[in-house]
Amino acid sequence: MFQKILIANRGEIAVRVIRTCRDMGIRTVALYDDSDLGSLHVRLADECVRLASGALYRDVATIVQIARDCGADAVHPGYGFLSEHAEFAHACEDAGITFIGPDSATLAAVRNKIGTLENVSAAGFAVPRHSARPYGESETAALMDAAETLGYPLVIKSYSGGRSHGTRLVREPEHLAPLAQHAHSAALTAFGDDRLYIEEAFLPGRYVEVQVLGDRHGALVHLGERDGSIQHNHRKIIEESPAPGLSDAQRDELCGQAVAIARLLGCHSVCTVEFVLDDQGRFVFTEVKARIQVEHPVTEMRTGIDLVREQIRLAAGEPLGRTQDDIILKGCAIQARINAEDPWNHYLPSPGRLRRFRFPGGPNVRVDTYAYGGCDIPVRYDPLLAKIVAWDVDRVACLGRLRRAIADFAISGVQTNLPLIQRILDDPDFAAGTYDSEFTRRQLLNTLASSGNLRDLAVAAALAYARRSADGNGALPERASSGWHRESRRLPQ
Amino acid sequence: MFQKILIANRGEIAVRVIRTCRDMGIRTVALYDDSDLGSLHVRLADECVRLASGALYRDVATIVQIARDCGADAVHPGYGFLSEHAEFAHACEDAGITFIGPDSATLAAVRNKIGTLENVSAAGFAVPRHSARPYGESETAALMDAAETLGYPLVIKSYSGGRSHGTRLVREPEHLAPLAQHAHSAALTAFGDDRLYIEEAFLPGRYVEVQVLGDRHGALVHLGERDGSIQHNHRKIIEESPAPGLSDAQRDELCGQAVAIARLLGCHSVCTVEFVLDDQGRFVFTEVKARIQVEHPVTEMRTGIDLVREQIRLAAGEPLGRTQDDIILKGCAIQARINAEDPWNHYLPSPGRLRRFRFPGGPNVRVDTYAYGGCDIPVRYDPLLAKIVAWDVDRVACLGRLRRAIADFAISGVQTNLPLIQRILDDPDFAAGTYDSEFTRRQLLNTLASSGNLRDLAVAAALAYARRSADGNGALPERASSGWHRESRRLPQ
Amino acid sequence: MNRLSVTIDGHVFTVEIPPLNRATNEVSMIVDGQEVHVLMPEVGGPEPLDWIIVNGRPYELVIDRDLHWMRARSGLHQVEVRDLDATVARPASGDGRVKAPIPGLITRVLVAAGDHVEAGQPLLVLEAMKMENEVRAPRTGTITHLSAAAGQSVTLGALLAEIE
Amino acid sequence: MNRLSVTIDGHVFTVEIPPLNRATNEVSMIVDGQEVHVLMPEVGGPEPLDWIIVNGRPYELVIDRDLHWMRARSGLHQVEVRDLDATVARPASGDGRVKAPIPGLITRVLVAAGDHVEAGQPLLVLEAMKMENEVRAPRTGTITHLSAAAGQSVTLGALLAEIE
Repeated sequence: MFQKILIANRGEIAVRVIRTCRDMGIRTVALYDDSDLGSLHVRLADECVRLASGALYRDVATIVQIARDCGADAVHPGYGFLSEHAEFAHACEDAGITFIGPDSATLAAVRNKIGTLENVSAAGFAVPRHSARPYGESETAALMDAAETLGYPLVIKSYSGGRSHGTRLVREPEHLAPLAQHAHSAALTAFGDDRLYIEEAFLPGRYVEVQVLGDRHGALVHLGERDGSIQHNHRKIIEESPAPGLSDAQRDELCGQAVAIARLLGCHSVCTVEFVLDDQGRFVFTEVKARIQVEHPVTEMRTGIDLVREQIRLAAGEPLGRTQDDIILKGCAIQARINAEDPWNHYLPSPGRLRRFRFPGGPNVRVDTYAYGGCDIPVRYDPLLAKIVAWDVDRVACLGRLRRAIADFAISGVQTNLPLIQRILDDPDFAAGTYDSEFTRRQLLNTLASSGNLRDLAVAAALAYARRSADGNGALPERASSGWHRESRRLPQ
Repeated sequence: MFQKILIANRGEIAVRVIRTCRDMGIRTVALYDDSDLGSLHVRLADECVRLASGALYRDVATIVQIARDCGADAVHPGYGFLSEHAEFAHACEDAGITFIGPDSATLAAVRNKIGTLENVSAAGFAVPRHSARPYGESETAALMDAAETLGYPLVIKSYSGGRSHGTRLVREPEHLAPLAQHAHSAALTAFGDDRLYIEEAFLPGRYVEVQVLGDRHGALVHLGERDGSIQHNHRKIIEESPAPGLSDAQRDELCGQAVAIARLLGCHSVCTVEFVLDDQGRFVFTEVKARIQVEHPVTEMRTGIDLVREQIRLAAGEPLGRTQDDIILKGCAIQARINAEDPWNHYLPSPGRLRRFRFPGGPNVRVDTYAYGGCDIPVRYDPLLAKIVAWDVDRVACLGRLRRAIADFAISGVQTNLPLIQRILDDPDFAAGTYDSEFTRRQLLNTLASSGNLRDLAVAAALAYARRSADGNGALPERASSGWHRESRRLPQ
Repeated sequence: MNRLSVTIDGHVFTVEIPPLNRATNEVSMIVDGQEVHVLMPEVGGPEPLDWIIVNGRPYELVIDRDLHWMRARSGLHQVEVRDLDATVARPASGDGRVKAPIPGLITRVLVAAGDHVEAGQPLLVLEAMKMENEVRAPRTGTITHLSAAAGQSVTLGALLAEIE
Repeated sequence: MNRLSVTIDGHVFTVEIPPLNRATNEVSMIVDGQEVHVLMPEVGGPEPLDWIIVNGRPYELVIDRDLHWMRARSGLHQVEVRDLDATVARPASGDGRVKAPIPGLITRVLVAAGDHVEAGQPLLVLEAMKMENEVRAPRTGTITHLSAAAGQSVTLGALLAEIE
């Protein structure tokens, strides 16, 4: 087993990985830049190294050099950043350091997203119709032509990098040009590659994915599916397992396809095979994510398997040591992503210093985060502040538990999307499990407060007003001081 | 199902119960006195009522009246306080309010501890030799005579109330009188009844107990055993399931005896049957705890069953709805009790204001607490601040995880026994699972720090010294200001 | 007693409240004619109003400093407080200054000084937390001042433009 | 440079440290002749020294205010710091005053003024957190002053007795 692992990431996933390393008795090395020195991953690691170059967590050469210098025998890339970066994996391999994930050749193959779609299609699985090649920012006309051929609605996706930054749904032709411009720019910011490709969109559809686990000796199992259809701007907000409403036959078909595709693509380690479920009940393969996912705790709660530990074990060459029959999928797990952002003000990010940060608790509630009371939420990185996951014997009980956990999560100092998540969880369609990818377009009502509660809140507001007046000169602070536009803070009905 | 439950308790167990009530959509009413108004149970409840009488959480008449006034249809007593108080259960029954636990007749029967021992013995189970009756503080001579007859070592136990306050182990005759005096006084403080009885002690022995679950219709199952042999002053510090080192045959025998005894005593709801395992491998029944236990999360982690939810369901008259075959005991769970006390200074309690209070996290780590950063730890109540529970597929992995979780739990502002727990978990006998009830008499070494770490800590100490000097007049604060005796703060080797 | 009109999610309440100071932690007030008893425990130092107990019902709260919203267990609520005894209305402070709503990097400026803009029209793009955020015009008018430039890092509240 | 002798769990280190002030958060020092680089990030306001990074190794710490122990991930460590440059040794402050180590209720007083007591002998019993705690004599001597009485509530640090 490894003696020391460098975690080439930050935020909650770096914390997550450090914890399992420590559970296993493996030493850890964290990276930081000046803006996230105060994050928990630095405090919890055995060693830490400052990143000073402009590319920071994306700087392949520097990070490989740090791994050499500190004597790490393996690197865990987390998600995002260099996690699916074939050249990084290759550089680690060259340096004699184990990259915890698939080998660089597999990464290079699945990074070619169009080639992957064609491979999978050739093997007889459904894939979305798609452009035959990617397009750079300067190729707008060619992109327009390809879109014309493909038809609408369609999805723009970044050619490099798996996370949502370059993804845009285009419902109407007139939106293509501006959305493509944004997507080019976002993909360049996130992945250093502005190229995009386009793909048939399925509306309404459901985003379902299957967790697979494979060793370097050919053994491969699945750990059930997850549903990630509740998204905003192509970022998942809620994920759950099992995907509600699937029949046993559908679930068997889905997981069987996933294992076959993973085998076809040579996936090992911890990978996810993603599908869209269209309104005809057909599973359409879209992508493989060859790394740990943000939503992996959902699967951990259902199976009792520590996916990061498996990933480390498998990277060390250990055999999977379990067959499909050993995997028991129990109960229901739902995860919500808590972002430091303001859903009522154009999802504006909300960096700043956390004041109160009190976790919900009780049985089968888990919180993953890099933050703690008093720490600074940096402006440079993505707004994912924490994940809350609840498990229970069935979906009704699990939803009750997650609702309570969300209501109990006390955060002040920065704005979060907790109130939005409350509204999603209280929506009748979400509760019934009959939602699809169009869910977040609807108006979400606040149904939690009774009129008696509203009266009590009026008392609180009056007191807050009176205390401010008692403190100062009787005037409210100038609105401009908070930096928000009052106009944009109107709450949706 | 109940609409509103009054929680007749405080601290972490009140929080625990409120959480499950909320998960189930049941409204909750919390109680508080002036010193624990800031505790989490008050913040999380739907309603709260101040206790003003001297008896506070033990005031039967006041609490029943509060339950009536707020329209509660059930009362959850937690552990300690009125949880095994037959008169309280009876008063609730009279008021038409469900007492969440066994009925008052069962409670009255098991509260008669000597009668219970005789019942169980008559049914053919091993029980410790014991005094035939309890003794009040004025009956010292009679107690001495009984002890002479019984022989040494022996255990003094309080006749009323189950928690450890009145319990004393007496190894030698000359210690009996002073220990009995302490025990009378502690029992009076804790339970309002100074009577004690004495019982044969088994040294070395192991304290093992079996969780049982029964409905009001005769169904009864066990949820496996727990080992609670690691104690200080008869308070458990570490609890785990399964009990290490038992053979399958022993485990079957233990759990079978527990179910038979629970049935014999008419236990329903959530109860625990306690045994001593003597050095001959014999299980000797000692007591039944007819309420939720501090260590119940250990069983919850292994079974996935929410014991508080079961308790509420069963109290509402619902059937158990599971047979012994439905109960799957998976992996290993270990709990540590974090107390606000100083193990290096005669276990002196450490009340005060919490500053930092950051939970450990990651998969399968759970923290139960009533505290949060900035809250006050009251001086009036017991020092249990938090419980940490870890689960994993086997004991080695679970211990690795718990060690890490304990090291990650950041608490400042009050003193805790976290460093003591670290030493216990690192002890080779604990790691091997070969400990017994004599474990805490040994010297525990600090084995965690390398000499490189000590050098770094010397740097930290130098800096702390220099910063103090830079701040003030160059002198250290006067030692007396902290209230500790330097002499008693010597660390054990 | 000070009389306030408090609107929560569109529901209007009239609150009569006695004079307060920081040390007050128990107070009786009148809401729509009914007496209400409030406890405001001080926990962990001089924080903003963080939780209160109203007639025995505890509420943990996050209240924004402009008093336009509050978060409770029941979610986010829209708030408006008006002093019924104030003889002079507070001046509407909705001026045309556009300030940086978050610290970040200006990646694009979409308007120039002298341009006419409509309320809600994007003025510039600010990158923060790996997302591009459009800063929009708070009102319709003419850009009289523009101090933002692409490539510039700005701090929270920095003046970016003015519209008149 | 100030020279300190620091003992951690019986291991002695000599530390040379430059002058500091509150604003210092990066410093080089010499430990047993070797240079060590230290970072002291300030997090969440002016807290006591809460974590430091020594040559790239981070430590979260709780350090008692008398500097007699510290808690790190590795557990509790005994600490002693001595200023090697100080010309006058700090007076041993081990006087015979017995103060309340915790707030609580005095349930029993076991000695009387004028009694001779041995170091470590129980003087009185203080009830707190549902436990009875014995307060013991810090030194051998005679009780010259006794202000504690059974039934009395005492605050942290209250003078209970003096031994000479």
